[in-house]
Amino acid sequence: MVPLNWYLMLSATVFMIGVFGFLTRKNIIIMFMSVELMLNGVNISLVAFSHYLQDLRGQILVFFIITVAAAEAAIGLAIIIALFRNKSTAHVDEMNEMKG
Amino acid sequence: MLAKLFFGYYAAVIILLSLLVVTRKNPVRSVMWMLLLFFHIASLYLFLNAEFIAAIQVIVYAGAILVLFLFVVLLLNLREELKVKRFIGSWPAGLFVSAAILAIVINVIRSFVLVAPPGRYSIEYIKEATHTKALGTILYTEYLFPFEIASLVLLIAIIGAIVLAKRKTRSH
Amino acid sequence: MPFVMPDLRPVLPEIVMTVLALAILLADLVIKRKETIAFLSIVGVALVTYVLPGSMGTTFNGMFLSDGYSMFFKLIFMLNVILTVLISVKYIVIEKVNFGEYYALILFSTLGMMLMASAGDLIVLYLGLELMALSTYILAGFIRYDIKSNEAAMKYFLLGAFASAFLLYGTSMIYGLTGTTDLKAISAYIVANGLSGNPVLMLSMILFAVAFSFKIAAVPFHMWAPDAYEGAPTSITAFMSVGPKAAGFAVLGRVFLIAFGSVKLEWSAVLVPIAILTMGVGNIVALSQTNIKRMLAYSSIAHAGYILLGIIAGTSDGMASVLTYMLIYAFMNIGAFAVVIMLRSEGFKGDNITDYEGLSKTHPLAAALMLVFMFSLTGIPPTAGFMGKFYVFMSAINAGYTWVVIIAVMFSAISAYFYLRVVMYMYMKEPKETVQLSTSPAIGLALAITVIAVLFIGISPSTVVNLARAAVSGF
Amino acid sequence: MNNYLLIPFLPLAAFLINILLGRNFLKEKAHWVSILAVAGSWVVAVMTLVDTMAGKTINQDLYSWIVSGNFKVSVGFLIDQLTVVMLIVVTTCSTLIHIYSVGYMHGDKGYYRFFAYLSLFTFCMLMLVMANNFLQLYFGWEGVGLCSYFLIGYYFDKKSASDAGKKAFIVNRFGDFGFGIGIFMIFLTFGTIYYEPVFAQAGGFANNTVNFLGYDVHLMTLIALLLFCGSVGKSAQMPLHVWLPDAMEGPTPVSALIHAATMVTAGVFLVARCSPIFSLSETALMVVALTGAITSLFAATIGLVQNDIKRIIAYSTISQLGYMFLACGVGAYSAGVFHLYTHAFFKALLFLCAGSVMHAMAGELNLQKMGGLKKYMPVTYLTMLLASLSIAGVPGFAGFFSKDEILWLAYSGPSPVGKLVWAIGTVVAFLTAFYSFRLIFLTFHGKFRGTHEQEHHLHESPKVMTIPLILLCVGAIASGWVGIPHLLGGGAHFTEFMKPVLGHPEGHGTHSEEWMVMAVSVIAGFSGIGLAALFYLVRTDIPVKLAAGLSGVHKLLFNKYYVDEFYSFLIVRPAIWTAKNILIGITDAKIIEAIVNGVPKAIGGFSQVIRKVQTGFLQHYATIMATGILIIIALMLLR
Repeated sequence: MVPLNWYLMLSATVFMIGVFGFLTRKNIIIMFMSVELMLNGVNISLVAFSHYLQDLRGQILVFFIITVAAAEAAIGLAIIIALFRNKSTAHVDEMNEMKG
Repeated sequence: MLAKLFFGYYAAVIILLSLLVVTRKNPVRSVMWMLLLFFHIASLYLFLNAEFIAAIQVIVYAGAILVLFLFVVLLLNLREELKVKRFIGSWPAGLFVSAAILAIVINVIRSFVLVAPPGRYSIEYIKEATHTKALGTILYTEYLFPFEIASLVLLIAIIGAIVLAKRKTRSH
Repeated sequence: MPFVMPDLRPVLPEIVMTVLALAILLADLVIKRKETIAFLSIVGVALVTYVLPGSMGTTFNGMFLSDGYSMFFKLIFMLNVILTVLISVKYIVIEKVNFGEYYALILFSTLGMMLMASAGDLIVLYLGLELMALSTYILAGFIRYDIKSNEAAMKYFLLGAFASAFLLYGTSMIYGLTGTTDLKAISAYIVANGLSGNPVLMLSMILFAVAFSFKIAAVPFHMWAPDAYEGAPTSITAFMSVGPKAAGFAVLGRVFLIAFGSVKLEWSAVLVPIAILTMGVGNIVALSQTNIKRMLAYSSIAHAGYILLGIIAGTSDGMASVLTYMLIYAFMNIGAFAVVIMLRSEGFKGDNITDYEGLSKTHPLAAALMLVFMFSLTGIPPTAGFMGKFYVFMSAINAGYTWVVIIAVMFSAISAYFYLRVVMYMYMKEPKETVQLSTSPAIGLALAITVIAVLFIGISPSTVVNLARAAVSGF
Repeated sequence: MNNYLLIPFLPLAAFLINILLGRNFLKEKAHWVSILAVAGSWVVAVMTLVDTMAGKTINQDLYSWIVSGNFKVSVGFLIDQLTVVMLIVVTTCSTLIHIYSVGYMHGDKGYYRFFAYLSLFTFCMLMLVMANNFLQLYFGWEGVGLCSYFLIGYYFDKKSASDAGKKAFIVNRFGDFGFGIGIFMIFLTFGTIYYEPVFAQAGGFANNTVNFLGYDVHLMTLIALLLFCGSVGKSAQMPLHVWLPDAMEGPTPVSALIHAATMVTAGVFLVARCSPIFSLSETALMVVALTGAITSLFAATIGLVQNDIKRIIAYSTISQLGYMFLACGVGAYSAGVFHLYTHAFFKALLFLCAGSVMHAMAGELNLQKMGGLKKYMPVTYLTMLLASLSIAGVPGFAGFFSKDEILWLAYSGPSPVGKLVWAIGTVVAFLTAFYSFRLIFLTFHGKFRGTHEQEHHLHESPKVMTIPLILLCVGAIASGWVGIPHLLGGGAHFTEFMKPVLGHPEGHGTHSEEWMVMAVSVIAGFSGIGLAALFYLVRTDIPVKLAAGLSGVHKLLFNKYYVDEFYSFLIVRPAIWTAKNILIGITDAKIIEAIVNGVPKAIGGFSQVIRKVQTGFLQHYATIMATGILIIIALMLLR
């Protein structure tokens, strides 16, 4: 039996790789993918907890997270398209109309 | 032991693929690596007796969300994309912060011990009732309410995508 | 497991709200005059408010709690919707985004807030939060031909998604630790098993604090706020600065006082520095702003800092003061934004502070209203803003946080400079160019409601305070 | 009880109506609203007086504003003998001055605004005297100050007027600062800010001390002196008296109402109201008595040589206020309040007469350019003469009775400085008579010394102005008759009436001593009048020679002991220098602008630095968020 902690550490690692991607990448789409990575990290830990706790609540939450992630993707990408139309770039460092 | 070996393989590949996703210059490649990553994660879910979750991981994540990503990525000018730097100037700060948080979090969860008593959905129970049925039953009874909210979230997504991305303006 | 029909009475307001929002979506297809839709949504919201008092109770296995606490917050949300719709009617025509979806999204977002306020379970909380947030992201980017609006939506969206990932991580940790997502069960479990020093619990608590701090725009998780507030349509800025913030406080209060009630010492150690930083950064950076929407964004950050003191106090008096403050803040802030919106006219942005020069000469009534709202935001008696601060500070002092209150008062003194600068521009400078006001009966009504409320609560706070105290009594 | 509510709220309603509708609708008819309101207040006040004389006093909270734990702020009324006297004084003077203003302010462009402010002032003053707690008192106190500021600067396009308004405002801040701390000390000591429990408990703290900067200070002395700070500012006592003469820049009815009859007496009212606290501290009382005595002497000497008709009366006001404090300081609170009450009538009358003269002289204020006006304006002359007789303490007039009571109680009372202040008071009585009649003689007698044009213009004021004069004149003569001492066969009703609130001070002296004191003050008064007559009617060359012979003294007096210059040297100029050289941006003349612009510049630099963090760059935002998380996690989990 694989210890629960292994799963948790894997989950934390995936999550933090997502954080790293979010903090460092220029391309908005990749940033967004990093967020998905973070969510996947959370999902891993939730499914693992769910399994070890013998409780389905965690998996229910994962189900909802995936649903929300789909909705988020639709909206996020729509925002990116709207932005792309006005300013043909997907680089965040070129988007600082507002600051200070 | 075998389980640990399998876990070791999946963990290594998942981490590797995650790193590839966030470090590739070409977004199309990132998406592709991500696809592979999702399949691996789905397999990991199978290990954890979560067949249904594994299925929707593949269907929704890989089948729907990533395709959506791919569409948007293809809108970009890839040639241009390959010329610019992939990271922002202050990427070491990002690396440091995420690594530091990771170190602390791992330090915390390394000693995590499960204290909560086990629930009634034991592996045997799920095996007997099948995972999808067990999950579906509580989803439509106990978790009916969040399920309804989730439907609204999806509705919002449709409205949002239309409002933000449709081309013609229809002002009065 | 046999299916038992859950008691739907407590969720009646939410059901009515959902039906209303869907009806608005459909009505949008047949009704060409969008003012009618605005009117319909106000009537609908009035209906929701009407069914609100009868909805006391708990349902869906404790996932949904309709108590005095949630009801008071829902009252604030209803008020927020009504006032936002009133100030939007003319404005979205000027911005050329006069679509029916606008109102539907406002209603959906409010539905999300209502679910948050009533959430007794972390899953419901998360879904409500996402429902609210996703609708708000769309609304922030609603002027899709405007680059600033796009940018606001993008920043708000990405950072919001980032923050909610942390919320989920916290949720997963607390779930793994306690095996449940029910707030009361979590609390009971922590107490029963003596987990209060557990590092995983701490980690989870910190991640919740971070995610909620993001929603209420507390420093250092506030960075999205100034940009999102500046770029979003002004009416939505007004909406965002009250609704999601109030909802954030609702869940902050509920989660921290119920689920994490036993580790109050630890979370107050996290929240006190956040509160101080929030007040400091909000008030100090607001000083050097030239755009009034941005200034109000920083002001909104600062106010979140004051309100946090009520949560930190952790007493029922503190919670009552949070409710009071939030209600007062809804009135005074939307009132101020209503004046800001009036200055926007065809071909004139009107969001620069210098646009207010000499307003008292050209539009004395608008200037006088702005004066009242600025005084109230500063916290000068006898306006409502003073009362809000008074009760929050008092509850913090009673809970032993006198030194934090001293700092808060100091920062609040600094805030006078940027609020009164607007007043000074209006009353002591000569008008440079004639500013056209885009008035309408709707915005007039919104201004009348807000100014009367600000003055009334300032002179007679006991009604509101007693209501808030009654609301938290069963908390 | 509900009737009493009308007293302050009628003027408030009038203020609101005028400020909202005055500009566009009421215009020239704005006065009706205010006059009817204040007259209504007067009627209710008289009814209240009748009730109170029947022994009915009220102490009741009307409306709780803030209740938080044991801290409570409310609007409540305490109506007792002291309040009622103040109510009568305020509403009577206010009503008559409102009516007078109709004529005086006729045709002014801010007509409605003037009446709105007058009503607001009346409201605040009434709230002040009717309060049953210190915070409401403070509210009224600041309210009247604010109205005074508005009304002094009423002619705001005139620089001297707006400067005077500002000066009054700033000088009063010094006093109010102490007053505010005093109220805070009361809250700390007694745990409440309500008069009744505070005064009831005060005796229990009579021997308490607090450690202040390493010294043990008698607690009640400290509180009393802090409260007295407020009085000193508001009632223009030394050394904060400098604002009152300048306040004469305001319209004359304002001077009469605010700066003579009502607002400036709030300080005396405060001391009388807090008599249970003051009585516990001999030191505080001595300070009050000496401040009063010195101020009255000091102001009277300045009054001797001034030429500005309104300023003379202003100094006379300061001097008479000093008299009232002198009375309070020797424990004769009721005598002080009695003088407050009689003074209100004759001083308001003097100001209104001066206003009438100015009206005839087209705004001329200089005595040296007047003369012989009595044949042109007989009503004004007669009423002003009677008022002057009253202030000079001629027997039978109101001023005689109140002044005599003060002097007798000072002489015979238990105060250690009683004899001294009595002597000063007597000298002041002489000086008062002298300068009052100097003013009468120079204005109304002799030959006209102004320009031909002015002479042509001379006329009696319209009825709407003279009738208030006549009514006030009745007060100036008869108001003292309620307090005729036993010695003269009277009943001393006033003191009896005030006994429940202010106690009954007993002079310890024989009848012959009492006769002596009275005779001395009468002689002082008459010799003052006589000397003035000699100087300014018979031998008009004497004052000129005297001024030349004693040029040093004359110059000193004429320049008001150089107090303004002293302050200018000591405070104002260093302050301005600091502002100019150190705090760039506060040099701007407008206070608010200076505050609004100046301080942000100090914090502004800091603000600009923090602002840079908000780069507009998404990843920076995220990195800051993540860093925040890291710091919190590290601090909480790495222990």
